[in-house]
Amino acid sequence: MINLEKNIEALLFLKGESMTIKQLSKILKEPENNIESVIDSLQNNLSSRGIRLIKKEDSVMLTTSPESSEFTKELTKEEFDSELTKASLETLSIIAYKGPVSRSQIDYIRGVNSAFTVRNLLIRGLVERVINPKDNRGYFYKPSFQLLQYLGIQNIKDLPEYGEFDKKSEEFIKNVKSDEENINSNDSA
Amino acid sequence: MINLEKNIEALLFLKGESMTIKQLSKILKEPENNIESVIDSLQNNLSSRGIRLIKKEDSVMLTTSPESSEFTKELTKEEFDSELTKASLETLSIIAYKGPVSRSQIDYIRGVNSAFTVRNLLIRGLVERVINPKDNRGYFYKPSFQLLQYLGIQNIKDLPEYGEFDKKSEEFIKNVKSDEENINSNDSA
Amino acid sequence: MYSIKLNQFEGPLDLLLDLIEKKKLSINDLSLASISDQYLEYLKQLENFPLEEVAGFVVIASTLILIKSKSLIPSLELTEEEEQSIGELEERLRQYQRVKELSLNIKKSFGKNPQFSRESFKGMEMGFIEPKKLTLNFIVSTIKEILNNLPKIEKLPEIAVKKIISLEEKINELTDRIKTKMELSFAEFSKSRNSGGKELKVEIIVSFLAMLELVKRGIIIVSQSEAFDNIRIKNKE
Repeated sequence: MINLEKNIEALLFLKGESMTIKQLSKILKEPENNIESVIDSLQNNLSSRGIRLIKKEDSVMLTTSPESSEFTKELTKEEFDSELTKASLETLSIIAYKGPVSRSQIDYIRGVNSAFTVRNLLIRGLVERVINPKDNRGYFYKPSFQLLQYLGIQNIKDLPEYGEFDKKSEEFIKNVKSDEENINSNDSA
Repeated sequence: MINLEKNIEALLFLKGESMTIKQLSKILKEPENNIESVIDSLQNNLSSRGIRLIKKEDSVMLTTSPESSEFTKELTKEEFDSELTKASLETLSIIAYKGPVSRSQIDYIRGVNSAFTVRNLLIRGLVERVINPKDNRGYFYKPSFQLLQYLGIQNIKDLPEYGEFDKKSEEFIKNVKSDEENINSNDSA
Repeated sequence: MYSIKLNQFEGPLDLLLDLIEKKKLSINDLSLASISDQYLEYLKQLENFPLEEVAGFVVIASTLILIKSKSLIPSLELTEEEEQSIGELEERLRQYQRVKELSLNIKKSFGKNPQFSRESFKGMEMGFIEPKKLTLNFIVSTIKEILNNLPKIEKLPEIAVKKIISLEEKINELTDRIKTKMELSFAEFSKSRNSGGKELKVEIIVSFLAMLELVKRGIIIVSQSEAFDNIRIKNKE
């Protein structure tokens, strides 16, 4: 497999959604007709695999093969029928109490990385993400309207321990960050 | 490519995160040892493509290939932090080459308290912790999928010089005195 | 003269290893004896270090003093435990050196050519999936649990303090033993005046006492936490 084909496969895998020939051409710095011919080759190479390339006009994307649908459906069902894990419950509670809150704040409070957990809550529609107004590369997470309705919460601030949690978690995040800065300045010495 | 291999590829593509052999076995209704051997074949088949299969203990996951990183880096919205302080690098190396290890073992090797550094690596998702089976107040730390992803390797054994910590020191560290273990019970990381 | 920058080191092992490597020495009792003065010199700057770090530095200082005393006064007999602590220090240094070598592999590839994962169930719009068995009470109790589990500021592990207390005893005992040996050695020395060793031995005493002073400083820091007032050392001179 030539490099260009590998790179296209990698980009489509990561993107998940469809990409146009033009977008690919721009990222890969290759003329569009090269991209197009390599896409035909990739489509061909994938035709007997679990991942397929589908093409519609000048857009392409990767999907699972239709022959595997029995199992992909089963996986989807299992994923979403299951109860929330302890990690999800913790993350959801933090977002409910502190939202809008950034991923790194959630990570600090939990002490572990929450990337997958937050993603899981997003697809379940329990939380939603909004662009951080101060930094448009980052996101903030907040409870979805449906979640609040489902739990019967009128106003987050009326929740028990609301003030306590807000105060302590803020203090904690502040401390961790200043420790971190100290350590970093020592390390660069 | 046999059907089982295609189906595994499709499931891993959809799931995005890692899956255990056990989960795959359950959904695909195939014995675990069949799954395992097909996974080896899939890892092999993908080794020259834009998508890779990475493996950690009994879990597997699909990722983009390291060779495509010039372009995938551009596409990803993930915060990508490749900075490591001296303390982080040392601690991460101990966990990568010797994990699973306890906090007291890390402290003993480094000669300093590593609570803060370990916590920081956990938050960044570069290491993960599991309950120490012999002592459920303590934790063991080990490499995460995220670490393999950052290093661009498919198995932790692909690290240069992996497993070359000589046996003698291996035992030496295991025999860390019991008072060192007591420090660990103060570990709140 | 090799100069040391404060706060440059992660800990006592890091400092020791650096001193050894700068002199291109291998790890053994001879090289440890030869860098012990520089190590103790560094300890003088430790006053502003967090208590727990001081403990670590001082504990290793005691082993270095043993090594140096033994190298200067070969007739000084070490207990089995002392021999062990010397062997252990050498082994720890080798371990640590190995970790540093291996860490270069990590440093070289970390973040250079990363492999990215796909977002889970990317592109699937599920809408709102009712979270089974989830109630408001559940969320409130989870928040309480999280609050309780926020890491407290780390207290000085008792074990480190215990080590300093036993260190104090050990130093006192060692002082007595060395003083006896010293007298003996001086007696021997006076018989062979032209050996050129006199200055060296005076230096031993001076550096040993200077070192004791440093150790005391470590202990004095400990005694500031009220529970340990009773271990404050009185001047024995």
